[in-house]
Amino acid sequence: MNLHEYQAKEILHQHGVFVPKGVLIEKEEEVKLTLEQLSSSRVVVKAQVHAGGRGKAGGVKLCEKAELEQTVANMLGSHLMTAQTGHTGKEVHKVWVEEAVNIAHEYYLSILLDRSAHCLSFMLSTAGGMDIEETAEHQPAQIVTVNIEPNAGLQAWHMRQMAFFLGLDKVHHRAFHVLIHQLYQTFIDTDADMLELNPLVLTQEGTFMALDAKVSIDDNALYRQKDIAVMADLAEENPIEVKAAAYGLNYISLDGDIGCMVNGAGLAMATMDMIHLKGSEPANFLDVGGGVSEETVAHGFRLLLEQAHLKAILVNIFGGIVRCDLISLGLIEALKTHHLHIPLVMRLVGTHEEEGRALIKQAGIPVLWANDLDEAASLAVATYGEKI
Amino acid sequence: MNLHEYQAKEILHQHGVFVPKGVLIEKEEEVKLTLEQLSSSRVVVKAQVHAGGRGKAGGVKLCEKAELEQTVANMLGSHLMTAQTGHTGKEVHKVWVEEAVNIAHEYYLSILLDRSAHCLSFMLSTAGGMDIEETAEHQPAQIVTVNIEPNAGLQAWHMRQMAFFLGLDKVHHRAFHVLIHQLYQTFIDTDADMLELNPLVLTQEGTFMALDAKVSIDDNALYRQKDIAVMADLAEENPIEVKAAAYGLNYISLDGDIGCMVNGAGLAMATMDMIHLKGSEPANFLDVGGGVSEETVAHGFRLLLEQAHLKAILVNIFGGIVRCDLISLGLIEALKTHHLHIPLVMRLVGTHEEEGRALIKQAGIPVLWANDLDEAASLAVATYGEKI
Amino acid sequence: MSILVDQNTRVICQGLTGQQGSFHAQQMLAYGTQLVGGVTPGKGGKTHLSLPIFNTVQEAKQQTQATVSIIYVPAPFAADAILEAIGAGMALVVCITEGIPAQDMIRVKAVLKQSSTRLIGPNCPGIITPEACKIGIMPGHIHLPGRVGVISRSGTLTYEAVAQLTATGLGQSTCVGIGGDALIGMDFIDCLRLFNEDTQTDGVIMIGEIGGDLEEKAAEYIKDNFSKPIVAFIAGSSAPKGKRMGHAGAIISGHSGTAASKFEALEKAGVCIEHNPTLLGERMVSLLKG
Amino acid sequence: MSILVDQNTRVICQGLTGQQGSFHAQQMLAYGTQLVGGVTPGKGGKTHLSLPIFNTVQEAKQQTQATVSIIYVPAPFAADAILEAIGAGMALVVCITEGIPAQDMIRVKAVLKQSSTRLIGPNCPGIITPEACKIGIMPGHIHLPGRVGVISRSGTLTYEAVAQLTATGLGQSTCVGIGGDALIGMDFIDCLRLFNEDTQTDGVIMIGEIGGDLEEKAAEYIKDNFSKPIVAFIAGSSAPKGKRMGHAGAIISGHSGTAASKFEALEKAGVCIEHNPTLLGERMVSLLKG
Repeated sequence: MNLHEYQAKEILHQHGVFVPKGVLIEKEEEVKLTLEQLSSSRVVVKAQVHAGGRGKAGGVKLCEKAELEQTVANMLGSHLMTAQTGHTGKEVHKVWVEEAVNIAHEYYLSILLDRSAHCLSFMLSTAGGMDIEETAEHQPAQIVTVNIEPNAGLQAWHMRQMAFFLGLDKVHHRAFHVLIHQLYQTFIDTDADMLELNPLVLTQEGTFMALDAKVSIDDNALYRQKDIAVMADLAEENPIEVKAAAYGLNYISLDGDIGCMVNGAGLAMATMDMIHLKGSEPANFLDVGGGVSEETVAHGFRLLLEQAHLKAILVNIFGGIVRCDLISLGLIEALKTHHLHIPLVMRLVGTHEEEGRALIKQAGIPVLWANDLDEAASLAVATYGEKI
Repeated sequence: MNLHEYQAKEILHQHGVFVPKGVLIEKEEEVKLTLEQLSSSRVVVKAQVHAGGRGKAGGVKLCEKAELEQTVANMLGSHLMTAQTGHTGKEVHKVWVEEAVNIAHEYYLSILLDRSAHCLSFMLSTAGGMDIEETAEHQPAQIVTVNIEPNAGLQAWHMRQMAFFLGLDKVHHRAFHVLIHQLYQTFIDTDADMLELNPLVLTQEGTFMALDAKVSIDDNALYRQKDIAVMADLAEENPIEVKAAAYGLNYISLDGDIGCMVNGAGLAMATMDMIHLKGSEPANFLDVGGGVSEETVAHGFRLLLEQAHLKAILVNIFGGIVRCDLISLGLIEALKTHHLHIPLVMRLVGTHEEEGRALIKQAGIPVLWANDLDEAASLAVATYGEKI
Repeated sequence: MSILVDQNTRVICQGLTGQQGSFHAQQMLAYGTQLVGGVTPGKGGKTHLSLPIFNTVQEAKQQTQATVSIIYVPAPFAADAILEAIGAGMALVVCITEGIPAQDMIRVKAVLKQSSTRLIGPNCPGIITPEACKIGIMPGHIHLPGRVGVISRSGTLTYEAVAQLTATGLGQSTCVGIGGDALIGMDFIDCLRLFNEDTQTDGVIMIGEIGGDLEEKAAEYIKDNFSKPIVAFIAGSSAPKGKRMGHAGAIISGHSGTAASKFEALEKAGVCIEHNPTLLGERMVSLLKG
Repeated sequence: MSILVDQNTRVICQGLTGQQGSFHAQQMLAYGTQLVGGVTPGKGGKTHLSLPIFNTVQEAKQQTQATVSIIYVPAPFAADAILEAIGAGMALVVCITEGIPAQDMIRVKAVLKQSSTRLIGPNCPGIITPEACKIGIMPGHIHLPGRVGVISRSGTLTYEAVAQLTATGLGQSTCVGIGGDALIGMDFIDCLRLFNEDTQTDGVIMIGEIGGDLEEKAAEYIKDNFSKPIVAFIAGSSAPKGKRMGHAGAIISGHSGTAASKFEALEKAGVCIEHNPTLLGERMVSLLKG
């Protein structure tokens, strides 16, 4: 689960990390109040959207206080287009206004879960404010990674390793150690799976400060992170995905136009891959999961049928725990309220396969049957766009 | 460093562990005030001395409140003789008076540093109040040990393992888990190397309570346990050992009457062993250490010379970092104020050996020279008791 | 022969009395697995599905001489259940549970590395040696005893490969679902080592997916150490960056963990890669013929 | 041949610029040890005793190609120094420091077990291969190149044994002081394994002391695995129960850790035990003659 910058900064602040003083604005009228709360002469206005590359896209503006009203007015309600948002962009519903700080040095710092080393890993770079992937490609010597063995946790030497790498002056070592401790504790306490400060700055006054902050939380741990779970900003999520999640479906929107319904994440990906291999593109990833009910399946079908741009639907079920007849019943249920206007290809094998097919034939649904995934994908691509 | 029961209970209480309400009494006059503070009709009076087997020796008395004054009067100033105190016993300077509790079950619980498994280890027994070594010998099935891997720390399953072993009723599991957590945290937070509750009781009201508590702290960690370090009760320690420690000497009093001064703990033990092998017994262990000064050596000699019961002194120095001449100078210094009235055997080899011998000969000190440890021990035992 | 489990393997189940545990335990018993007891704290002394229930894994192990434990415990308690099984010295632990927090698994891995226990999963279908021992949630009837090993990060996609191997008559020696999480127990290399030494296994089907570098590491291992034919498929060629595709571990982070890089690494290591997941069985047939 | 260190061993020193570090580094250099650098955080770039100083062990290792680090860092910071050396991948770490808190050492041991680093100490005199490499605080001049290995928990008592071996002309292959703390790195078994394979070592003198069960475990190992003659002495036969005899690890707890039980275990394992520590050299002479 991704957090907004202002939420991440609030959490960091609670853990003692210094962040610039700021105010969240959702309506233009709130600007006046903001001016009183911030004491610097210049302020930074930052669009609160879940998308990287915000700065380049115009989502971060430095301005004089006098210009704040206009700057906020321009940003609120605008659509930010970054490499990650696609053509439609993301509408800005909230902006974060914070005091500008006097930067002496900029650094990059992140904490990640290292899957390969099975531990937390700090990554730091002297190229603050730069995209870390670019730094890694062009200036790898500017990056250091320090793994924190879970057996002993964060130690003083880890922090020295980082401090000396960044070339910090000795007078700043103590403050840096405190910061690293706080960030590590934040990561652990919040069940984060990513924490990135880009840039982390050393101010001219000698304080380390998180100038930008990105935090994402391990979805599997949200059950024990209730304070954070409620911070989820559904307005930032894809509305179909939000709806699907509410039904207990694992759904991800993609750019293509062949809708998919599959059981199992691996099989769902393989189904997408096959559609791609046959020359078309999937509209979504949809794993109905193992413990699915007839009603949930019906919801899944409705979600697909409500998307006008779809040109075909491919159902690929390898029934194990999931019974094929249950999938059929879900489809029949969905078609009570929704119209099937595009080709529907079904591959239905495994537990209660016969019953599943019989139910659909009985209901007179014009399904295109396939014996295996290859055939199913071929059929879907071949009938693509036909009206039925 | 050993803590008194009342100190251990105070620390446990700070960590949330339930302990009976109690008051420390150092003077008989304080009994009146105590009566007001304790609400139970019966109280327990416990001598606060550093010695095991206190109960058997009469150091723990249950009495009615009406009898408290007399019980305290009898105990304060008395000498407790247990298996660990030797013939002289230990004088009781303080007693701890606490409310008697209604015991439903008694258990044994301790946490130790397991040297072999390199981790903390819980030991529990259903035979509460019994000496654990006896239980281990006669009823080993009543004991369980649970090692806590440092990689993951205390886990729920460790606590279940203990709770089911003790046969706890399910309604008490939660309280037990809380207790175990608190004890574990106490052990970690205080750098303890031993924590023993014998007995740990479950009261009739359903509360787990530390009825007795013994805690000892890792001496090496006292530098970071300043709050605890000041709890040291020097009156409980052997006065010669206290004096030696103040001089930076590692000294332990033993039952024999040949005084020893050696450099290195292993060599000091070996010297004791050789005295024993030759048919006599050492009066002490004394390691002067590697960074010793002339003044410290002099203090060491004075400590030995002040003990009237000594029958001989054996000095065994294998000079490496420690220079032999420094030992000689220390001896000369000591003899300026103290009289050498018993045989002094010296084995002095290694760095500046010649200078060391010369100094002593020059000073005219009647030293019996030995070439090796075997000869030194033989000489000491042979001349034992001679007046010089 | 087979790897890890056979008809003599004695198994206990942590979470036997739960709904999931009960259902799959019945399936395992019906398949012939020697499931000999269950662990549910607080229900020790009772029986369930005619099996004795114990309060702790240690007790269950002592009383039943089981060497394997399968875990159907809800995610918040699953890491603790794995640690308990490791602490009791089980030789093999199979954890089906999905949704264990990553930081819990970091602890589990740290303890696991210092133990002699093997862990399969979590978030996996389990392990099966056809007609000998099924420890997991896979549909038993699609399997056929045979001479091809299967290692997979995905559940249903494994069944897909298994069905093909059964249809072609090759069958399976042992199938291991290593799980879809970012932090798992046994990985491809651990399983390949065992298949390399298993005289009943002639070839291996390997099913990877996007995310992490297990497949790339396996390729390194295969290049120098593995002597039998492998057919490999990687799911997620068409998946976008930065999106978690169902499995906690199936995510392309930045430039790393793409299907393309995994296919490439495996191909370089001499593995027969296949982009069409319906052809895995056929490819294995031709490899073994050649 | 020798074990662990020889004339080609490159050594760095953590805490070189401290008083202890400086003094013993000079002694080591005088003995001919290839001490090639030091680590003192914040003094990187300077030199001391004509040696380059680095801020971190990693940097020192990269710049000097050292494989061994010796640590003279005060107790409150010593565990961290050991962990840094392990993290940098040093092959061998020798920690002289006395007084490291036990809970710090528990952490060190947990990390150590998952690394390929070997640790000698803490609270030990170090390791020496006579006339080749001295890494520690032992007086170098008492040693003589030869064919007997020495392993000891005690410092000065080792010198006692060394002097006897030198006097008898047997000399020493390598002497390892494993340290007097309760939690140490390499133990008797780890050293015996190496001596067993060292063609220059004909026999071993083993010096134990009260406390713990390292000697008993060594006896178990020796019984089945060690083929060369061993003479063993255990210090503390006359020590009382429950008193710490100088070393943090030298304490008899309850009935365990007595000198008697250690002597007994070693004797049962076929070791030549000797109660008189002045006779260790002579006993070795007669064993090697026989």
